[in-house]
Amino acid sequence: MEWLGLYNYWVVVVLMMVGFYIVIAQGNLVKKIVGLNIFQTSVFIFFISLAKLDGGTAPVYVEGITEYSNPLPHVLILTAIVVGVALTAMGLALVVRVHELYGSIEEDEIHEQDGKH
Amino acid sequence: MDLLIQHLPALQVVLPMLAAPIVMLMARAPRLAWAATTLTTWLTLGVSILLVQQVLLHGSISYHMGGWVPPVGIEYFVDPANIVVLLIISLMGAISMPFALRSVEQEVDKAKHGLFYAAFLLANCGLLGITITGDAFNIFVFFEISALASYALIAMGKDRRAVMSSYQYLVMGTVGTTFLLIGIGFMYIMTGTLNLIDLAQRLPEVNDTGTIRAAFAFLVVGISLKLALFPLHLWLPNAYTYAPSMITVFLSATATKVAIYVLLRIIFSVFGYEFSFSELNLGYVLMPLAMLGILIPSIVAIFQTNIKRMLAYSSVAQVGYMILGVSFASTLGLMASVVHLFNHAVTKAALFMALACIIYRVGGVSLDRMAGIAKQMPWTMAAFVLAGLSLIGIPLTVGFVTKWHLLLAALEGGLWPVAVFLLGTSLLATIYIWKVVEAAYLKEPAEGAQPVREAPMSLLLPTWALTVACLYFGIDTSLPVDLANRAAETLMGGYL
Amino acid sequence: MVAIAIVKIRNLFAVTMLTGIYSLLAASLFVVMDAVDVALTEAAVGAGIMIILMLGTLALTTSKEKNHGKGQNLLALVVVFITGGGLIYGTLDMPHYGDPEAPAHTHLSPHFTQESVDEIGIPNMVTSVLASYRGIDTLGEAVVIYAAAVGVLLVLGSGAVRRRRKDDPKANPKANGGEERS
Amino acid sequence: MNQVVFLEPALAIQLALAIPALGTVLIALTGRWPNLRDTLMVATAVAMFTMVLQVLPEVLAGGRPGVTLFELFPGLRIAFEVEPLGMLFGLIASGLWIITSLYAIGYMRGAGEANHTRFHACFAVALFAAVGIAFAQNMFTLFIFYEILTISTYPLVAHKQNVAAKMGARTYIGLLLGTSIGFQLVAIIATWWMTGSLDFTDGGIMEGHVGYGMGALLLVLYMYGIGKAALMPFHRWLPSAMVAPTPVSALLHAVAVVKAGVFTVLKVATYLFGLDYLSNLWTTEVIMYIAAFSLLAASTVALQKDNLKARLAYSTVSQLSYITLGAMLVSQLATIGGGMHIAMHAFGKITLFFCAGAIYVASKKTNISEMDGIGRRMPFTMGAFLLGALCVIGAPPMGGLWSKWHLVVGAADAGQVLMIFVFMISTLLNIAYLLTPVVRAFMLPPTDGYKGGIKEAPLLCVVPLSITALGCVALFFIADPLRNMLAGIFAG
Amino acid sequence: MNQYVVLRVITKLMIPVILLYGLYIQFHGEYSPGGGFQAGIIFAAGFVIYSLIYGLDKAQEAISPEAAHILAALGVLLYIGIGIASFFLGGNFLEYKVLLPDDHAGETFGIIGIELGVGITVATVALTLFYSFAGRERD
Repeated sequence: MEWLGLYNYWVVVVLMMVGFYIVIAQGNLVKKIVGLNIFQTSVFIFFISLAKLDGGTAPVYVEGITEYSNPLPHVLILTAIVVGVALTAMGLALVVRVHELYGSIEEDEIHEQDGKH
Repeated sequence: MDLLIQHLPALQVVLPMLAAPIVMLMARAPRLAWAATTLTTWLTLGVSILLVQQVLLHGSISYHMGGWVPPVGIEYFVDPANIVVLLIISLMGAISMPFALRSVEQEVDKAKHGLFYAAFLLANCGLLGITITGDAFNIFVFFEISALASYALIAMGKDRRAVMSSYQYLVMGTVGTTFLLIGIGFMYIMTGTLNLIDLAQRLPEVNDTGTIRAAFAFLVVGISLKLALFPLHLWLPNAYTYAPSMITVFLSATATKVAIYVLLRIIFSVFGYEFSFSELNLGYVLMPLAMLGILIPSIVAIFQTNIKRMLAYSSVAQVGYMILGVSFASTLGLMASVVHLFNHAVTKAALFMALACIIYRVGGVSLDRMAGIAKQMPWTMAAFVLAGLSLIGIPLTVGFVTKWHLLLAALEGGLWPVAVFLLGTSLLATIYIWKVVEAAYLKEPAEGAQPVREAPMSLLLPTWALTVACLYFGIDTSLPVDLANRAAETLMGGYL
Repeated sequence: MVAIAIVKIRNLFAVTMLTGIYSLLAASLFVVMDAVDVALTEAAVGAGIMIILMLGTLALTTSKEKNHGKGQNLLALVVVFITGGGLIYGTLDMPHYGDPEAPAHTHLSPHFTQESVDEIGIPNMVTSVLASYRGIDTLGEAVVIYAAAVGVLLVLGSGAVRRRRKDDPKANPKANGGEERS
Repeated sequence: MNQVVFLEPALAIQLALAIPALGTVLIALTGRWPNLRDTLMVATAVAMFTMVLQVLPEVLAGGRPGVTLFELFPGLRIAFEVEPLGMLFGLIASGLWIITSLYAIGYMRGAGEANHTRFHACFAVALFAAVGIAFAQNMFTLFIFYEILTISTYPLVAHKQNVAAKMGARTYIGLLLGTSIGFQLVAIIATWWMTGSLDFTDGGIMEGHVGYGMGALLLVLYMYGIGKAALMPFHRWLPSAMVAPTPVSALLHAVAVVKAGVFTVLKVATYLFGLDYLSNLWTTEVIMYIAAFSLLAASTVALQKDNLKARLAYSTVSQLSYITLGAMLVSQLATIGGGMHIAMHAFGKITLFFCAGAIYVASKKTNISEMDGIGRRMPFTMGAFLLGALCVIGAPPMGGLWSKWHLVVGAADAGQVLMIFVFMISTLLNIAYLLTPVVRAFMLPPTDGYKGGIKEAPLLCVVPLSITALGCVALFFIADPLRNMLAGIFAG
Repeated sequence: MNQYVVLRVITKLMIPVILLYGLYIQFHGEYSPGGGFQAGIIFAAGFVIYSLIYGLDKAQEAISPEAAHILAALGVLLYIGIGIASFFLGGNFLEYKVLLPDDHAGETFGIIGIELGVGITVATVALTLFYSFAGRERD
């Protein structure tokens, strides 16, 4: 069965969809950030599964082993995780400010307070 | 000097990056922070100008980061296409700094100036990095640097809605960059490389696969979110409206422009004209979106009473013009888009600066508060009117140069209705600009309104510098048109 | 799975904890897939920093999500399914999981796995790629995290305890910046 | 003649444009000293007219002096070249400005209007634009000055800043900008795209580049794009503009702006399309009928207007259609007649507007029904009104006779017998609506029981209108040189 | 939390271990998994635990917010500084080879240097973030 080899990716896709759904559909500002997190983490898993090589090992040089998993995606994801944290921190900081200014972290309530805009 | 010339591409990004932490440490001395930031932005502009010179003299420059030969290492790549964008960014950074002094002092808490300018430099550095890098993943990283800094800067607006709009921008922007990341991942698995030039060479072998098509789709959607292509523009009006004046000036002139540049690079250089337009018919998708994106935001703009918001919607419409040029899929159309990058940056920055002058004196720019303002601030309003004419596209302004080329491109493609549509929509711009003119010149100030004075020189001079640029480059068109022409030819030619 | 539970649960503390668990699960997946460095990072970040920040946020805001109408979620579902469909479509033509013939493993990867030890002289290839081949990426990473600090400082202030106790709370610098409304 | 010529034509052209531009700045700067400002304005007008005169001898001699300022894109220039039609328009616009500026000083002070400085500055810009249009070497240059003219006259129309003025000004700028960008610019760009040129060339530039079908479309776009020619149904702006102070209506909406419109029509017809090419387009005849309809319809409407300025405005709409019609007859004689009518109508109509303004200043009356017997207290004004009316009607010994004569002969020449009748009927209508005020003013007893003696408007109002009224008569006698000069259009 | 003596004692014992582990990860990154980023986080985690148990003010006495800001900036500057140093030694930006006469030594030196920069930045930034969130009172 040819598509069996793709199964791994599809699980990740489902995870991404769940995360993305939270971002779009949820009105709670914290949950949105959580959703973004899940969305991004799933993308990371996806990248890492790209790097896996059958028969390869972790990319740390050991005498005698020639097959390693691809280190490049690992590096990218390291960077991307950091970026993710940075964004989360920033997002949460904004949520805190929003709560201070509006007394709520529900999107619809905030829009109500601001009128039409 | 040789050392300097040799490392120009690295310096372009590193200068503001280096200055940001230093400026941040000047928290106790706001004026000093400002001075250091100004110096940095002007030096950055100097680097850009030298780069333009180098590219025009010697052709494209490839700079190998860490000394590693691409595609193993990361490459910085300067060619006629991105040099225009680099110039726009550093120019706008440089010109908005003298302006910032008074404006930021009024709008932002003094204790935060060091941080504020550090964030500004980071935004600047991020945008320059996106433009200059030749590596797909590096684009993502710099996107996030500039994005993080802009979120913080926007949240500094006085209105509490600034924070909320910053949050919305953060969510939408992050979704955008994550899409970008997915696209990059798809490209990577099919080609094994991240270097843009290398990608361009290796993609044709695999471009009949669904993966690459999906990659293309994700890249385009992700970037469209960043560049506020209709209907993905929802974050932009709020963000521009509530951000501090100086940040609105800078972002409106640069942020979306850079995203458009990335889109152009991906469509034309990486995937190539053939794939994008012949196989995937991107033009058929972009053109209606662009036209709707011109029409609807223009109409919405007419009904705004907050002028800053009105201009923000107008920015969405202007993005539509740029994308429309791309959708023609011709050198002429592309050239019109590139020249509009420059023209719109100058025009919109001038407009937002004029508004910032009014905000500085009056405190707000709702239509009511602007009633009769022309008598009190004649120079500011004169600049607003002239830049407004440029936005409409009246001849002898830069706006006309764009419109002219867009029209020619439409006619070249045999698209008569589009040509008529283009002219029709400039009438919409006339309506909303004219609403302001009427209020400012013909209405009497509201009862009890405090009379105000003309804006201070430090605000007025940069405003007028840009206004004069609107007119000068509308008459002596050779410089922007020439640069845009080279850029368009380079992009059409792909990387090969 | 954990992720789906997050959608449903309204107590945000629980959500936070589940997010942490999700991160740890992801980290263990990374180990399975040979990405030890990444796993270490994800564990430190997801289960560490992220949780602390979220708890901090919840402490400052509210931990209960409010009930609200569920009418508008259809559009969201459509968008999500289109995106998901695009992703699945994209994966159809992909090389299979672990396939050693995939271009990703034949083009640049061999350079990193075979020659980096000679060129750089250290055994951890991830570090070599990270710090040397893609040094500017990592510089960017450092700047991103630094930008986050700048941003959070701008938005929330430094949180210095001593200064706040000395000053009148109204004159506290962190409280300024956003509150005077126009 | 040669004694007054002391400058190279090329330099004179540049100065003719630079002087009003400089004048604008000076007027704006000297706003605080009204007398100095007004003196400067008159001086500017005189200096400008002198410059325009410098160009005249060479044009009379058959030359076409020109100068290129700069090139926007390859082939697209901001350039000037003076040919007979432009010479005529330039002379009229700048010459009448001197008189109008005197009148404006009297009117603005007499009627107690505000914002004099803005008024006079915008006026100077408008004149700058008018001369730019007159001297334009190509359609692009013309278009730019056309737009400057629109925008600079907007504040003049909205001058009173009340609701009526603002609404009128909105209609004004909306229609003029809308048609010029929506139609004219499309046509210009299409022309550029197909012919690669926008230069005004003898015999036109279309032949051989543009098919007749496309040409027919372009003609419609141009004719409606030139909104200032007030072809129905885009004539609404002209009556709207009547909310402006009278000097504006007099110079701009009887001379500079509307004449810029029909001047552009003539230019486009002769130098872009070319008469031969035009005769092959089926829409030429359509436009001709539309012009004929506008002509009659506007006259009929004018007949029903009680407000004097509104009546004159509709009369202007009708008279402009004479010229458009002349261009569409595709005959050299009719084209020359159209050109002459620019001059004749300018003098006639400016006189009429001056009179209307003088009546307003002296008695605050605006409606014809209130003007019974007014001739007795304002004999000079109403006498001038009579002369102006006769000129517009085309009765001897007024200049208007000659232009109508050429138009009618041109119609005969083109074989359009129906059009001869149109001219005839409209002349009757002219008489009906222009002579009734005169008759009521002189023949009927005053309704407001006024018994006193002569109470004219200020001298600065009366003198100018007398001058222009005499000009109407003078034109009858100097029509021949004028005709000869215009014949130069087809000599090149 | 003064009453939890057990916690306090254990924390006191744990913190040096955590910091040491952080240092190990920092400087052993070339041979085994880990590096500046992970080390920075772990290092910061030590302080976070300290402040959770002993209070924010005590932690800020150890490393004040200002000091954290300065260190964060210095970390980035160290990284960029190494990049720029390679300009003057004839290499491109971030070309570590040129830093020392021997290629491998230069590379290793450069990598250790920048990892240190990253480590400092990440640790102090994480701390800054924590201070910012924790130092805010709920209102």
